[in-house]
Amino acid sequence: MLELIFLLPFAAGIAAFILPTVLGRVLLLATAIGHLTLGVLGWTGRLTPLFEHFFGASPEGLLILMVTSFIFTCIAIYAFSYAKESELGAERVFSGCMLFFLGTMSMVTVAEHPIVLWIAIEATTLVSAPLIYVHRSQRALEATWKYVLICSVGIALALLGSFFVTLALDMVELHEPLSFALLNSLATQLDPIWLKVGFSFIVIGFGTKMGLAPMHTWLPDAHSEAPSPASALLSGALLNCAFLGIYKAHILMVNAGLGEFSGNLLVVFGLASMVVGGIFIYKQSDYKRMLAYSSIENMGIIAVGVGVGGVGLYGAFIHLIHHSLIKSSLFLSAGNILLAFGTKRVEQVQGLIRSMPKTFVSFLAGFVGIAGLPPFGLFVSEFLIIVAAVRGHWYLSVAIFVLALVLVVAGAGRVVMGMSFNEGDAPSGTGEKFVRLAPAYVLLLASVTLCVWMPESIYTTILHSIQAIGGFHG
Amino acid sequence: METLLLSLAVVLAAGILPLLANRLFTPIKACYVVLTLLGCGWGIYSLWPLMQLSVPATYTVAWLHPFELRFSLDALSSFFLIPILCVCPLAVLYVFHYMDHKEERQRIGVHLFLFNVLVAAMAMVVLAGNMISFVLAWEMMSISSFFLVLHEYEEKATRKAGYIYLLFTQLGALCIFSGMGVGFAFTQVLDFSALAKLPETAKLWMFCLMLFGFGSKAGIFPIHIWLPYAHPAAPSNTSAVMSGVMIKMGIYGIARFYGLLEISSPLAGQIVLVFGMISGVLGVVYALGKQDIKKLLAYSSVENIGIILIGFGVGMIGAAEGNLPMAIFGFTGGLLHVLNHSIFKSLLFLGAGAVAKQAGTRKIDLLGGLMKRMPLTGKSFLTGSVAISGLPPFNGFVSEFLIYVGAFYGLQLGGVQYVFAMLAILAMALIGGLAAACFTRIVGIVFLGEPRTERTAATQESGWTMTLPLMLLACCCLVIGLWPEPFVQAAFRAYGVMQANLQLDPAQLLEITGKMALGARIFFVLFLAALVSRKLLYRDKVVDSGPTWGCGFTQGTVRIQYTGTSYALSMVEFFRPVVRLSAHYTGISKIFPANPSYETHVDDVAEQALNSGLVTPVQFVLSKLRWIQHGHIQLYIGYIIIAILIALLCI
Amino acid sequence: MASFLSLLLALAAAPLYPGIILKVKAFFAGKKGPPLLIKYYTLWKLLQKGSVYSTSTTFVFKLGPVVSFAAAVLPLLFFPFAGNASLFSFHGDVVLMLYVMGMGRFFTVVAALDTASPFEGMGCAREVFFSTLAELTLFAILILFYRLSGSLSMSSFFSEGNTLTLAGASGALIVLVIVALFMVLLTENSRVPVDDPATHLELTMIHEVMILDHSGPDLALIELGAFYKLFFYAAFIIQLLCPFSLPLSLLNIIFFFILLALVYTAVGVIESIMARFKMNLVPKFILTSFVLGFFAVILTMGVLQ
Amino acid sequence: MINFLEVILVLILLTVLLSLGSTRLVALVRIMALQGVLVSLTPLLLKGHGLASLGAVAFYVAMLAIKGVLIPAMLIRAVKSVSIQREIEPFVGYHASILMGLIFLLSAVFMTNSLHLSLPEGRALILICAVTTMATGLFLMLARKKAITQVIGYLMLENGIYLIGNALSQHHSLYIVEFGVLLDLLVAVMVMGIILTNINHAFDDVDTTLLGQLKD
Repeated sequence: MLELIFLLPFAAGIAAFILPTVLGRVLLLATAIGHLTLGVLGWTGRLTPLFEHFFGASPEGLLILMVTSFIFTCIAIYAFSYAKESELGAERVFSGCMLFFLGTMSMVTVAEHPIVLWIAIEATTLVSAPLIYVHRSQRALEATWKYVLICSVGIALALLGSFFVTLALDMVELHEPLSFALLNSLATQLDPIWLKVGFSFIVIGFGTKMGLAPMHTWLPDAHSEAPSPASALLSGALLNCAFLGIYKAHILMVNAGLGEFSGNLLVVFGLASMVVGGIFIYKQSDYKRMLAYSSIENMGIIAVGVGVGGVGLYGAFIHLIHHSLIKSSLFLSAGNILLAFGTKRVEQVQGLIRSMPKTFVSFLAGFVGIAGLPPFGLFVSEFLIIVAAVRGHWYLSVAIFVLALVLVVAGAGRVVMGMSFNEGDAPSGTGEKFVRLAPAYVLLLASVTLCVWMPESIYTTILHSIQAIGGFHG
Repeated sequence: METLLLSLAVVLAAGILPLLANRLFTPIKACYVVLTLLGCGWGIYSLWPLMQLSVPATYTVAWLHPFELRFSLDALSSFFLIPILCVCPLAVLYVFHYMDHKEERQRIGVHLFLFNVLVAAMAMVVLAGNMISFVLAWEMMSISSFFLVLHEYEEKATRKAGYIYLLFTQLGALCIFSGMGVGFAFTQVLDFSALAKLPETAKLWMFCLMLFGFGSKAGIFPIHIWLPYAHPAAPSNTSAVMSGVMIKMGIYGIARFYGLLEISSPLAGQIVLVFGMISGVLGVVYALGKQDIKKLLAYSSVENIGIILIGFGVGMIGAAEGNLPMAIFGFTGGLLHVLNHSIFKSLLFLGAGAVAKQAGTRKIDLLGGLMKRMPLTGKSFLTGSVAISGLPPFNGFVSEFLIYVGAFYGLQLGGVQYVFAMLAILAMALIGGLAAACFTRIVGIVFLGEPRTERTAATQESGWTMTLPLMLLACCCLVIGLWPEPFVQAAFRAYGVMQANLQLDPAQLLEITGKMALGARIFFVLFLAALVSRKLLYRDKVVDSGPTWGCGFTQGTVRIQYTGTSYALSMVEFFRPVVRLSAHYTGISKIFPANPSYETHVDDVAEQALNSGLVTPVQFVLSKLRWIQHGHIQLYIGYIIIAILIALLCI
Repeated sequence: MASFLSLLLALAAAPLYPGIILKVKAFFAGKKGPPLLIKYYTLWKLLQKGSVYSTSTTFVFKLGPVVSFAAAVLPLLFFPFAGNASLFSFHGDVVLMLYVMGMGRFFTVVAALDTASPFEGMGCAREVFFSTLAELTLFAILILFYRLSGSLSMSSFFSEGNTLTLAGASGALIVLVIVALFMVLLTENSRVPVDDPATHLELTMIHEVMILDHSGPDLALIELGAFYKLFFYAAFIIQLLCPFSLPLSLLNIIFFFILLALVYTAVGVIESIMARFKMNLVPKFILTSFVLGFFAVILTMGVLQ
Repeated sequence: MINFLEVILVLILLTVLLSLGSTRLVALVRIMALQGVLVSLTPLLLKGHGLASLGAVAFYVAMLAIKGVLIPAMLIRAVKSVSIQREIEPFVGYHASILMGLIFLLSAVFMTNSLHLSLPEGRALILICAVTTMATGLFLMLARKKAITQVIGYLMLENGIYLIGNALSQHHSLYIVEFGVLLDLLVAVMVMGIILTNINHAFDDVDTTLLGQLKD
């Protein structure tokens, strides 16, 4: 029963609201492991959906599900210690909402019905809003408000887009239950105008959630104000879910023969995101915001990769996996730094290499990864996307792409190197703890491992995911 | 081939040793040195039979399913492998005494590990047989060298150096990616094989992108800016390998892709030649103006890259115009200079490192008289300086001579190519003269005369592991200078790989090389004869010693010695339009003036242009654009609406 | 045989000619002047003496004279005296010659720097700067010669076909070359108006100041080296002036050695009628020679296209 | 039937214009309640739709309850809990806003006509109405300072989308899916309401100009 994948976290979430906080932490971990097990079962095809009109296991969904599940497990371990150290006010709400969040995200990954997908994505916004507000500061409140309102507006537009697509189906006068499979099978008969309008709204709608510029505006606020485990989850998992919505719509467009239109749109938004990421990473004074902007930039890279197609598509998926792993690791490291220094200001964090050597290693390694350097996998994806973009004659785009990447490295490098090496006072807060270090390392190690050896099944799943729009050599 | 890769694995394994077990500092370091030496030695040993093969040896391994890592070894690769496998172990040996602060063992452990990663990565760059393995190796090389530069991170200058290096390396890598994309666009495979079938304009585009990308690594003017920062900042074993070997990977890239693309237009050659001349001349002029030994050496690397590129440019024009001798001499000279430069530049950097470590400063004008205090280092350094100035009978002359001959062959061509050949010769002549000026300055001021500070006067010779590599390298300089034939032949074979479509005959090359070598040997014999006759003349003569003739001054102090700055000043002023010389003079105001000071420094015109022309405006624009994130939710919703309108308009 | 003979003769006669310069100068000054063989006497005297070495110096100081002497001898081995094939020659030997002379200069300079004297350092700085510029002229001349003769060895410039003379097809260009080369001769051999070998103020010297601390046989080697260098340049100019196509090689040789005196006389005349330049005018002077050479090169483009 | 439909649509347009012109928060919420009821009624009046099954009945009842009663009630509570300041405080004045509403209406008409869409008969007006509603919803968000007005704008946007989705589409959607959408909407407004209350506590006002600390 595939639905278990999201029902289990839902149930656990309700339980976490009732149970005492200590049990809530255990529950978080237990659910994470249970979810991972279910994920593996789903991955191997052992779970069949009960409501197959609404849910189903698509390769791209499974891929994102597995990434989400893995990251969540690491974050759950981290949160175990973090919740204690940071003295969260409403820890029950935190644990419960984390679990709900996991549930809604899992629901996104297995949704096969456009509207169900929409419901799930909107639900992720609603259940994650309390996570951002956990610290109950004015700034957190502002961030939550912006998050909820902007995402809701954006996602409402995605609903409109989904309706337009359904409308396109209406023109065919077919009376079968709506699903992505049905849409894809009829793609060529659908009205292109409605599809284009629908896709535009879906890209803008889900793009808001995914963090594509210029709809990204909520993202830095939310990521910087949320507690670090939540930011890690937002950046490492939530954005992927929104991407999934766009990707499914893109598949439909390609099947309808409108791949060029949707690809162009994705490239434009992707490049805009990269540039925006670059602008704000440069001279950024808040390291969590910097990471948030880097997420925007990386989502842009993924969008460009999908837009240019071919090996770029493969690159986009590789990028998605590695970005999730590395970025959540970075947020976890940032959380450690925040606990120790008690500030998010870059200039007040100095000399990590002396005061927090282990966090320094994970933070710097994360930076290396995010800058697109080996042994982490992002350089493969960036290479593939550039190569594919040149092949698609996107010369100007390649130039912007390259310059934006350099700008990002310039900005992030300045921040990270300053924090790591500058002379400064030792932090006054809590020190390094194994429980909070191990997850960050495990996530990085996972990225390294995937760069050295990728399991056959992941590869085939990626191939299946991109098969629908031309595959590796398309 | 497998054994060669295994030997690289040994090198890597040797690097892991100090990373994990740095508690036992000295024994582990010794083990590390021995193991690395063994690894490199084994690599050379296994390289030998592979070089005899007529078809390139290859080794492929699947990677991440869709890709395969292919490593193949042809004459070009093996030619570039020689410096990697010969110079790097010497730098490793040098480390034993160079890094002897036990309290920094953790950092040193990391450093040594990354150093060996760098060595292995460079070998992999050279061996890479398809795009993806090239990219992987290239990025490994970049990242390891980036952290090597950051070794002394406490210094602000080091952090700046690392930062600048990171930016340039990233920009370069992305340009290389794009260049490979051009190849991929037409061949549809991530492979090297079919690049020759590209249309001519695509070839040129690809080549230019590659030239930019590799040039930023190699240090072509004006994208050399990271070099004078990174080399002084890095520890000397690293700067020796970075300057001696790693920047040659950029040259390797240019050579490799030129060979693969089979460009037939002379435009590529002209571009390379122009950049070569600019790098060569300006590199040496800036080297003249610099105060810091390692900065000077860094600029000298720019100069030598320029010489190599002049050779390549001459060769490319020759190949494009069908002037085969020009092509052969140009390329062979350029390639041989790669080898030569890797020898004497690493020698000089290691020597500079020994000086900096023992004397505690890198400022030329604070040193002096080190020849007496560090005789072995001094002698080797002198040898290296003569060699790098391209003077016979040392190795630098051989390669420069070949490039000259190639360029002279180019004079047979008409029109534009004639002008290019002529300019190449004149540029080489100018570079040669200035290089001699530059290196007489460094030898004369640093090693000769009297020490200028008390600290310098107390300098002592460094440990044997630091002097032995220097002496070995110095011997190499002389050996290649006197018996260059096998090396020229190796360079020619490497060139043969680059120009597989032409029938090349090395007879003329070898003949002229042989005669040239004979000339060098005659000179050497003449020198020995003069030396012997001098000995004879001094038999039974009274030899006395006294103070230097002070030209009337009787109480000269060491401070009246000529300084390196004034030595170079007139020459630097000659190049004033391209070399900004800024002076800072406090002036004399009172009757009894208190410590007036006069300072000059030479600013890099490329760096200034980059700062004022690109960095500042970009920063300005970026700071204006930050308005986007203005904080008001109405504005943000407005963005969404704008996005909708734009998307709808596109339909 | 003839080439070997002329080489020996050259090696032996080189110290003779500077005597001519002195004689010419004495003539202009209305004096009797030293005897023609004065330089031989000087050398002999120096060889008899011992040396005093500065305590600042190292082995480099002793190496200087040796290397510079060897470097001065080598070009003569490659020089085709009076049109006879040289002892050694190969394609590109001119480059070797120039670089070997550079090697000599390198060691002269570092030997001077070894003394820790401010004046010697000053001389070194001037020497390397001016000779760098002079090298440019020489290479411009080589470019021209390659363009005209298609070869790159001293021997083939002057022995096979003898086109590179005033009387040849491109005599007009050769005029430019001769003037340029003469200017280089003055520069490289530290003659007026670039440098004054007879001055007594170290501040104004170039070459002389660099060898201040050398004495005895060391100084003799340096002096002899300097004679050879001057001889080489003078011979070069003479070869350009005249084809030496007399039927008998011995006659050619004799003719050659007589004509050589002309160059030295010219040097003497210039030294007598000119004052040395201000130091900052010297680069302009050398650049003028480069411009002459370069001009000739540009002309060949038009001629041969 | 069609007459009824048109009447309702015109009424919706009227609520739209009224919402642009209203100056008091409570009045605005009441207008929204009316609009919610009207919008919920539209599908019932369409051909092909109707109270076909029990699920449909339950759905429409739920929708009416949520849009017409529950959400407005929540909003009224939020407004009441907010301090004395009950003015709407526009960035763009009321008259200009009404003018903008007219412009939206005009452009919606123009768009519908110029697109030459193959719409079923009588549905063009729905499209016009929906587009105007959506545009006004977005406009309200942009042009008003109070945070509550933004929630109302969001609701109006949702209403418009709902009109397009449920009324324009002939496709027999599964009510459970629609219900999910509705539930999401409800929860969204609840969450927004909670945040509004919190904002009010934290800032003593719900003016969004105070919510501008997080910026670069």
